[in-house]
Order: sequence, then C-alpha cells, then structure tokens
Amino acid sequence: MLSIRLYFLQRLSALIMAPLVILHLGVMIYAIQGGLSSEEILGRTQGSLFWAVVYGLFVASVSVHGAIGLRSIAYEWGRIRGFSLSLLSWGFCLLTFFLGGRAVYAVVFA
Amino acid sequence: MGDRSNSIRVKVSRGDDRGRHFDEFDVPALESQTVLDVVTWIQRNADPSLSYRFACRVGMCGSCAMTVNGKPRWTCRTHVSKVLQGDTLTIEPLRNLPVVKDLATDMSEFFDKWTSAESRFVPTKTREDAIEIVQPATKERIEADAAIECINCGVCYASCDAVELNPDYLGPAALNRAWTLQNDVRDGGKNSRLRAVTGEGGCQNCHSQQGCVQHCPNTLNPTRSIAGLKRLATRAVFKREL
Amino acid sequence: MRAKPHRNHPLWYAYVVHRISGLSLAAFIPLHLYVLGLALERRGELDQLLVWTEIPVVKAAEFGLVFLLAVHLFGGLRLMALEMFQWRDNQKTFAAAAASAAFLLASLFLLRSF
Amino acid sequence: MSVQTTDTDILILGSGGAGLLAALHAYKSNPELEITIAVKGLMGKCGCTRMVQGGYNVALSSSDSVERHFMDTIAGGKWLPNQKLAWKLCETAVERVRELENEIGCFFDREPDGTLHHKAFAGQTADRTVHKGDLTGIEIINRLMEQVLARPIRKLEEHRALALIPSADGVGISGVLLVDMRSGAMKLVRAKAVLLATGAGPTMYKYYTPSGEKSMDGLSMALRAGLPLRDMEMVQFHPTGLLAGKDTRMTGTVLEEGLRGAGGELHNGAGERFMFKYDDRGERATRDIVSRGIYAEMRAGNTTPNGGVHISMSHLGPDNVREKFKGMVKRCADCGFDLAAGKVEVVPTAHYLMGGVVCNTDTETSLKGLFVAGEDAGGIHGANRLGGNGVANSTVFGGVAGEAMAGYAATAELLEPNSVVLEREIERALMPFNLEGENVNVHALREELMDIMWEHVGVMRDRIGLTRGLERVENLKSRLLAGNIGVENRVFNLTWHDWLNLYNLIEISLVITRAALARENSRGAHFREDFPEPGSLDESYFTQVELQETGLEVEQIPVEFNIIKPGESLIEDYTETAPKVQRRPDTVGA
Ligand SMILES: Cc1cc2nc3c(=O)[nH]c(=O)nc-3n(C[C@H](O)[C@H](O)[C@H](O)COP(=O)(O)OP(=O)(O)OC[C@H]3O[C@@H](n4cnc5c(N)ncnc54)[C@H](O)[C@@H]3O)c2cc1C
Ligand code: HEM
Ligand code: SF4
Ligand code: F3S
Ligand code: FES
Repeated sequence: MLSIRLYFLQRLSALIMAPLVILHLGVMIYAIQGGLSSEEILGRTQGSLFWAVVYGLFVASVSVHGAIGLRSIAYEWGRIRGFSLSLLSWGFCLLTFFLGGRAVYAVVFA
Repeated sequence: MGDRSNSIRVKVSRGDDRGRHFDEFDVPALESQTVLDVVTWIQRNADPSLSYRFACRVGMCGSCAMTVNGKPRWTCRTHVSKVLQGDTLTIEPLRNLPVVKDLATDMSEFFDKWTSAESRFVPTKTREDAIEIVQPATKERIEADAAIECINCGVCYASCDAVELNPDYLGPAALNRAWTLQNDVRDGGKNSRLRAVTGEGGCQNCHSQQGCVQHCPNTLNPTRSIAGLKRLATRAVFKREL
Repeated sequence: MRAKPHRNHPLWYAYVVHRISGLSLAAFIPLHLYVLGLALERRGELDQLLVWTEIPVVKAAEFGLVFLLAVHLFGGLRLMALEMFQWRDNQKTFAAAAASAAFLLASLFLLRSF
Repeated sequence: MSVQTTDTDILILGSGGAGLLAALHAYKSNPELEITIAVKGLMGKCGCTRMVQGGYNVALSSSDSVERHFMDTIAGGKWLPNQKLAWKLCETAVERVRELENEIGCFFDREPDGTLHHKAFAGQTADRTVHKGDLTGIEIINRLMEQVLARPIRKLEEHRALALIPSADGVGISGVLLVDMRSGAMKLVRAKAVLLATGAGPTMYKYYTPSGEKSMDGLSMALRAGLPLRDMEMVQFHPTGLLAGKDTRMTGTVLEEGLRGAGGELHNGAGERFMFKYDDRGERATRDIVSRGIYAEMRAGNTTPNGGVHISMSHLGPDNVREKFKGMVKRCADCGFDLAAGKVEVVPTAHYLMGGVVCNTDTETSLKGLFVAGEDAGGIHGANRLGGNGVANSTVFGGVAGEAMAGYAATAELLEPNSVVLEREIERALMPFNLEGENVNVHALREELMDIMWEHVGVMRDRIGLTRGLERVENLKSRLLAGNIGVENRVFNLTWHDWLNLYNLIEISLVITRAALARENSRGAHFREDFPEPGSLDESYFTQVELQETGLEVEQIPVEFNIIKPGESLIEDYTETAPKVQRRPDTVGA
C-alpha cells in the first residue's frame, strides 16, 4: 500500500512543511489580534516573493503529504484497494495542488 | 488481591473462525496459578474437549500466547492475580491470526512473514573458519543484542493495528529480527534483506503505535528496531539505492 | 471513549490523534485554500467569510483547527524524531509534551483572537 | 480404518536441535531429496533445546582440548559412556559450534576482546561452555528454525508420531504412522530414512523440567518396534526445581544452578541450613549430591509448606540478586514469587534421560533405515550428563544423522509397510475412544504415575521400592485401559494426546524401573540405597532393555573401553574429580 518511496516523500514533505507551518501559525497569532480582513492578509502578501515561496512550497508539500496520508487511512480504515486507492490519492493531490496554486496566485500576484 | 473469593469466573472462547461463542466455567482460585493453569484446569476437570497450545511452560517457547481480558499475553507466565478483573477472566485466542480451535491459533502467516522478511542469517564464512572476533562493546553488537531475545510468541503481532488492517504488513517480530541481522557484522545478506523489509509490507507500514513494545513479554522494543530499519531505508533512498 | 484493552495505552491514543488530526486537516486544508483562492475573483466574498471569524462558535472551531494543525505538527515531529534519531525511552513523555504544546499554542491563538 | 498415505525420502521426527540440524545437513548433502519434518508442536517451538539456559560444551578455549572434554565426559559418565560416541561428541562439537556461529547465525557471547566467552560449568576441568546470556537455547533453536523455514523442507506441524512401521518383510523401516493433531486424521508417511529425534524427556516424575509436550514418545515407539534401549535407569535430577503445588504447570521448572553457585542457601522446613550435613561443599556440591541431600530432608519430614525446601538469596542483598539474576527474578515474580528478597520453595526435579536407543557413531540403529539422535539416543553420557553436553549431543548427532540419512536415502527404496503392525498401531492409538467402560480420568492417573515414579524410582532407590513401583505402574496401566476418555471429537483433542502421552510414559516407566532393578550398584544418577557403592570400574556394564515376546528383557553388557580404561587418561595430570575451579559465581549455569 505504501511503498518506501511514498514513505520517504511523506517524511520529506512533512519536514518541509514543519517550519512553514510554524511560521504561518506564528504570523496568524500575531495577526489575528483584532480580527482578520482580506485587506490585512493581502497587504502582507501581495507582491512578496518571500510569501510566494513559503506558500508555494507549502502547497506543493501538503498536496503530496496529504495524498499519501489519505492513502494509508483509506487502505487501512476504508479497506479501499487497487485503482480506487490510487484515484483517491491522486485526486486529493491534484485538487489540493490546484486549489493551493490558485490561492497563492490570488494572495501574492493578483 | 487480598480477599479474592475462592473461585474465578472464566469465560473461554470456543470454536473456530466459522463460529465462536463463549463458555463459562467456575475455576477454583489457588495461590500459585497462572492463566495457563486455569485453562489446564478446565481441560482436565470441566471440559476435556478444550483445545489450547503450550510447550515449555516457562516463557521460552512462545506457544501459549492468548488474549486475556482483552490483552495479548504469554499465559504460562501470567499470574492470575495480575490480570483478574473482579473475579472474572475472559480468555480468547490471540488476535490477528486464524483460529484452529478454541484457544489455539494458526501461526503460519506469522512465520511466513518472518521468512519473507529474510530474517535469517546469511553466512560469509563456513564451519572450517575460525569464529569471528566481535567485541561486545561495539555499537552494532549492542544494538543486535538488544533485540535478539525474541521467543516468537506473536504477542506483538496480535497487539498491532497495522497488522490487523494491512494483510501485507510483515509485523513487529519479523522486522525486529531483521534489524538484529542488519547489525550483525558477520551477516552477508544486508542489501537483499533491506529490499525485503522495504517492499510492499515493509517497515514503512508501521505507525509507531508501540502496542508491540507495550505488550512484548520479553520487554523487547520492536518499535525501536523498526525505526532503525526506517533509518536505513531512508538513507538508501537518499543514495538512490532503493 | 475507551479503546479495546490491547489499545488502551498512551501511544496508541497518540497514534489515533495523529491520524484523526491528519484526516481533518486533509478535509479542511483544501477548503481553506479554496477560500483564499476567492481573493482572486471576488475580494468581497472573502471579507464576508472573514467576518464570520468573529462569531464565537467559529472562533472555537478555529481553535480546534489550530489545535489539530499544531498537534499534528508536534506529533509528526515526534514521530520523525523517533524514526531518525537514537532511540529514547521516554516516548510517552514526548507524546504528552507534543499534545500539551499544541494545546498551549491553540489557546494562545484563541486568546489573541478576542 | 483408512489412513492417508504420502511418501517422502527422509522423515524427521521432532524439531529440537537434533531434528533441525538433521534437516539442514540432509538438505546440504543432497538438495534433491525430499525432506519432511513432523513435529508434535510448532516448528522449533517445542522440545527442550529451546529451554537450554546454561550453554553448549565445546573445547575451543586455549586452556581446553578435545581430549580434556572427552575425559570429563567419561569421568562424569562414571565410565559407562560408549567411548566412541563420547569421542565423536567432543570432537565434532568444535566443528558444530563453528557451523552454528558462522553458517547458522547463532551469536554467542564474547569476551571483551571479541573471542568466544566460555563459562565454567560444574564437573568440568576447563571453562568450555559457550552461551548466549542465560537463554542459549532460544538463540540456537530460533536461528536453526529460520534456516529450516527458508529451505524447501516439508513441514508437518502438530503432527504426532504414533508408531514406527517396519516393512512387510521386516528388513527395515517403511514409514511412520502419524496423527494430524489439528484434524485428528491418521497419516502414514512412508520414508526411505527416518530419524527419531523426539527428545525423550523424563516427564513421568512428580517434578520435571522438560517441555510439557514431551512424553518419551520416541523411546516408546522404538521399544514397540523391537529396538534395544540402554542406560534407561539413568535419570538426571536437577536439585532446584520450582515447587508451587501440583496444580500449576510451573512446578518442576528449573531455578538455575548459578543461584547456588553465587551463594544461595538451602533451608529446610525448620529454617536450618542442611547441605553441610551431606557434603563439605554445602550447596555447591554437584547436582546429584544436592538432589539427594534435599530428598533426604524431605523424606525425614523437614519440609516447607508444599513439601520441599527453601532456597534463599536475600542475604546476598536483594538488589544485587535482582541485578545478577534478572531473568530468574522476573520469572519468579511473574508467577508470584519473590526470589530476590524472599524465599522460594524448591525440590529436585527430573531433568534429563541419559538412556536411549542403542546406535553407532553414524546414528544408525538396529532397524535398517531408522536413525536416532539427541536425547532419544543412548550411550553418549553413560551414568551422568555434564551440563552443556545435552545440546552439544543433539546438535552434533543431529547433523551426523542428516548426512548419514542423505547417503542412505540416495540408494534406498521405499518399502511396503507391515499392514498387521499398522492396523494394530492405529487401533492402539484409537483405544481411548473405543475402550469399553467408565470414562477414565487421564489426569488423575498421570498424577498417580508421577507420584509412583518419584517415590519408588526417583532420587534414591532400593529393591523393595523398585519392586513396589513396578507393580503399581503395571496396575496403573490396566486401569488406563479400563475405559475411554469420554470425548469423541478428534480435532485438536488434548485429552486424547494426554492419554497417548500417559501410555508412552507408562511403558518407559516400566523400562526405567526394570533397568534400575537390574543395576545393583550406584553410579552417577542412579543411586541404590541397598547398593551404595559404584562397583568395580573395570567391570563396568551398561543395562540394555528390549521388548520381546515374553515381555521386557534386561541384559547387562560390558562397557568396551576402546579408547581408555579406568585409571588411564588422555591428558597429563588428570584428576577425575574436577578441581575446585576458581569460577566467578555468576557464570555457573543450568
Ligand atoms: C530446562 C532445561 C535446561 C537445559 N539446559 C541445558 C544446558 O544448559 N545445556 C545443555 O547442554 N543441555 C541442557 N538441557 C538439555 C537439552 O536441552 C536437551 O538434552 C537437548 O536439547 C535435546 O535435544 P533434542 O533435539 O534431542 O530434543 P528436543 O529439543 O526436546 O526436541 C524434541 C522434539 O521432538 C518433538 N516430539 C516429541 N514427541 C514427538 C512425537 N511423538 N512426534 C513428533 N514430534 C515429537 C518435540 O515436540 C520436539 O520438537 C536442558 C534441558 C532442559 C529441559
Ligand atoms: C505541519 C507539518 C506536518 C508534519 C510534521 C506532519 C507529519 C506527519 C507524519 C510523520 C506522518 C506519518 C504518520 C504515520 O505514518 O504514522 C503524517 C501523516 C499524515 N499527515 Fe501529516 N504532517 C504535517 C502536516 C500535515 C498536513 C498539513 C496535513 C493535511 C493534509 C497532513 C495530513 C496527514 C495525513 C492525512 C496523514 C496520515 C495519517 C496516518 O496515516 O495515520 N499532515 N504526518
Ligand atoms: S518481539 Fe516480543 S512479543 Fe513479539 S514475538 Fe518476539 S517476544 Fe513475542
Ligand atoms: S504495534 Fe505496530 S504499528 Fe509499529 S510500533 Fe508496533 S509495529
Ligand atoms: S508455554 Fe512456552 S512460553 Fe508459555
């Protein structure tokens, strides 16, 4: 169900995400004071290459990481096997990557 | 257990995978009494058709493992007072293995997986050669020793969700043994074994639940061994060897 | 909820928490990204959604999400440390520490949001 | 009665050290042959090789030699061993340990400099016992098991051998009748060569150490097939078996010898330290002397609540004991005893049978095609087995047998079974279902046998007791045959197997008793109160028992001193009694 390469990718993506998520959570805690607004969010991110890289990397990692994680769970808890299993993980991966890509584009470039 | 009443209510799982039910027995409580003794008492005095398995009766052969009040245990070395809940004892066959009859399981798949993990020594020398010098203080020897005293009782195998849910998963005992061999400086099968333990049912399927550590009667630590294999595997993937 | 006896030990609970948090994140994150993506076309709608974040129930839900993310993060780091470094015997302590850290972080988030 | 018949080239009975090595050696000699192992339990998970704690005797240390190992074995065996077998044991052990380490993968303990660690074992004039902690047997048998599982060797697990079936013309063995314990089906496995490696096991005594499933099946089958058994009076008792009452299977299991070596004290019921009454070395005297000392106290009524004596370690400091004897302390604690700080009741316990089937140095028996190795074989140890020579014996001769069988099977033919014997044996095995009469309580009878053997044919013997024992066992046999067991389903039916166990134990108990009656002197493990002297060494003889038309016949056969004679030695300055080796207390094993 989980090849050693998938295992490796899951750990690698987790390692990439860890500092990004810490950063993100930090900023959120800092920024949430007094409520969030799109202005505020976009003010911080718009046109920033730094945030583009941060969120870009996160999106790439989470789509891989989540897909592999779901694969394990679907196999073990959902008893899903074979083609359906691959469909599910690829589906999650592509969908997340697409939605994430769009979001990064929106908050940084648009 | 100061005021234990003088008899124990014992619920015993009967039958096989085609159908199972519980039978209840009242067994006299004794001062020196293991769970295996309780089962034996029932077979000798109450129901001669009860089936179970044991051999050494002192924790060396790993034949007598059963589920006692929900937990996998070696029964020959589990004193009743340690597991009694109120005055009842529920005894079932080991989980995650097919049942032959009553309390005896078919352990074939456990050993088949042991074999497919290539958990056996691959010689680099022959009986004509002198015995290899291996200093006991070396890191490898210490690591191998830490995991070597497994009695293949299957208790860890029964306690693991990954085993239960993933039919390919080799399981803690086989992987634990593989790890001792990866640390055995005399062994010549490391590359091939690393492939075997990173295949379809390999070490990566372990979620570090550590039920195996929790329940291993010999206080071995398969999680630690499996982590060691994962480390070797990660390194090999990095080096593009896997 | 009490697990079956053979599962009733802290590290099994840690495993379930990690799994449930991962599963929830996998459900929430695409949603989250979708919402952010709205910023592209319909800035107003994003703001409308953000107004929601002022409602206490939603705040509690946010607390939950941050907790899930944090607990998965720290738990994941614990697992990877276990896999990558020399074995340490105090696994239960690490798991407890990861859960506490996640709880602290999420609480901080909650407090700051008022 | 229908039996399923299958054929194989080599059939091995038992998966102890002897059986597994035989399989590996046969396979290595000729991978073309089909090899089958049939075993009463699971592969490698039953029998006594697994239970070896102390270790494996081999002359590998610089202060040792094969000659010295041989001398100790002969002296320890009180000049009764078959010297050629003893020599082969000592000589081949060297190669076998190297094989176990280098080819099989056993990882024995080392000295700090990385060479093998040899510990001192009682009764030996050099440190020669190779070990893996105090769980040597687990290491040996698990490594062997892994190797066997990885080879194309046919496994018949939970298949119990019921009878050796000779060929119709009587010239050799044709196969073995087995029962598949899981289904209850009878099977005849025909084979060109058969190895008897069921590991004897004197479990007919009130207290015993061997694995619980062993019940002299091999010897009983051999006896019925007309093979001679030698040295059958020689039953070794270990002085400190755990005593916890008759209702627990723990009773009889070994508390390791090292406890006494480290300064453990034995106290009788009155709290008196008694061993110095019997020997200057007190608790550190040899196994047989300590066993007799304890037995004497028990017989005098100076006993603890369960009828034994106490072993006490606490004066050495509970923490110290806990650290030094971790495994033993944990084992006792699991079963509710505090070895480190409290007292534990102990009793002498039947440990090993020196006697067995007569064979030559190639493990051949008098029945063509039948080979024997391990504890089932007789003559290697004579009147006493040195600690550490048991597992050496099973692995050395198991390997020898494997090669011998491969050689034999390459040219031999499968033989037609003697159908009369086959029918008779099937009928015998099914008696517990078919006998008329009230249900028999197999367990009560087994306990009675254990009491009889302990009382009359145990640590100390005399004519009156032995004669009484013989009568009582015979009477017991007729009661066993007076009814059925009251369970019909043959699937995994332990009570049926308890019956078969008891039947075999009774047969061999009779043999032991007859041999003990015939030996009117005291040697090694055999002590006759009415004949306490060892008799002339030069005129040493061994006993040999055979089942004939008329019943059991006992012969006394002079020992051939074909390597050395009493008074001679292969090495200089050899004193028969082991010098008081300066040994670290923690290195004395079981
Ligand atoms: C507690 C203990 C400690 C010991 N310590 C030491 C020690 O430190 N050093 C030492 O040298 N020796 C020691 N011994 C002795 C040693 O273990 C044995 O002498 C030796 O291992 C016997 O090997 P084996 O292969 O002949 O028999 P075993 O290992 O006993 O194997 C016999 C096999 O035959 C099977 N079997 C039995 N009946 C049947 C049947 N009817 N059909 C099919 N299969 C059958 C059994 O299930 C088992 O698999 C010890 C023994 C015990 C009990
Ligand atoms: C923040 C950094 C993160 C780290 C350090 C991390 C770490 C890990 C690790 C080590 C595992 C493997 C657990 C196992 O196999 O038992 C895992 C599993 C998983 N992760 Fe993450 N993760 C992170 C973020 C995320 C995110 C954002 C998601 C959301 C999609 C996610 C979803 C999952 C899922 C679904 C699993 C599978 C759980 C299981 O098999 O039990 N993770 N994570
Ligand atoms: S690792 Fe422990 S629990 Fe698992 S088989 Fe070995 S001894 Fe039994
Ligand atoms: S219980 Fe199973 S999941 Fe891993 S840590 Fe042990 S093998
Ligand atoms: S009977 Fe051997 S471990 Fe319990």
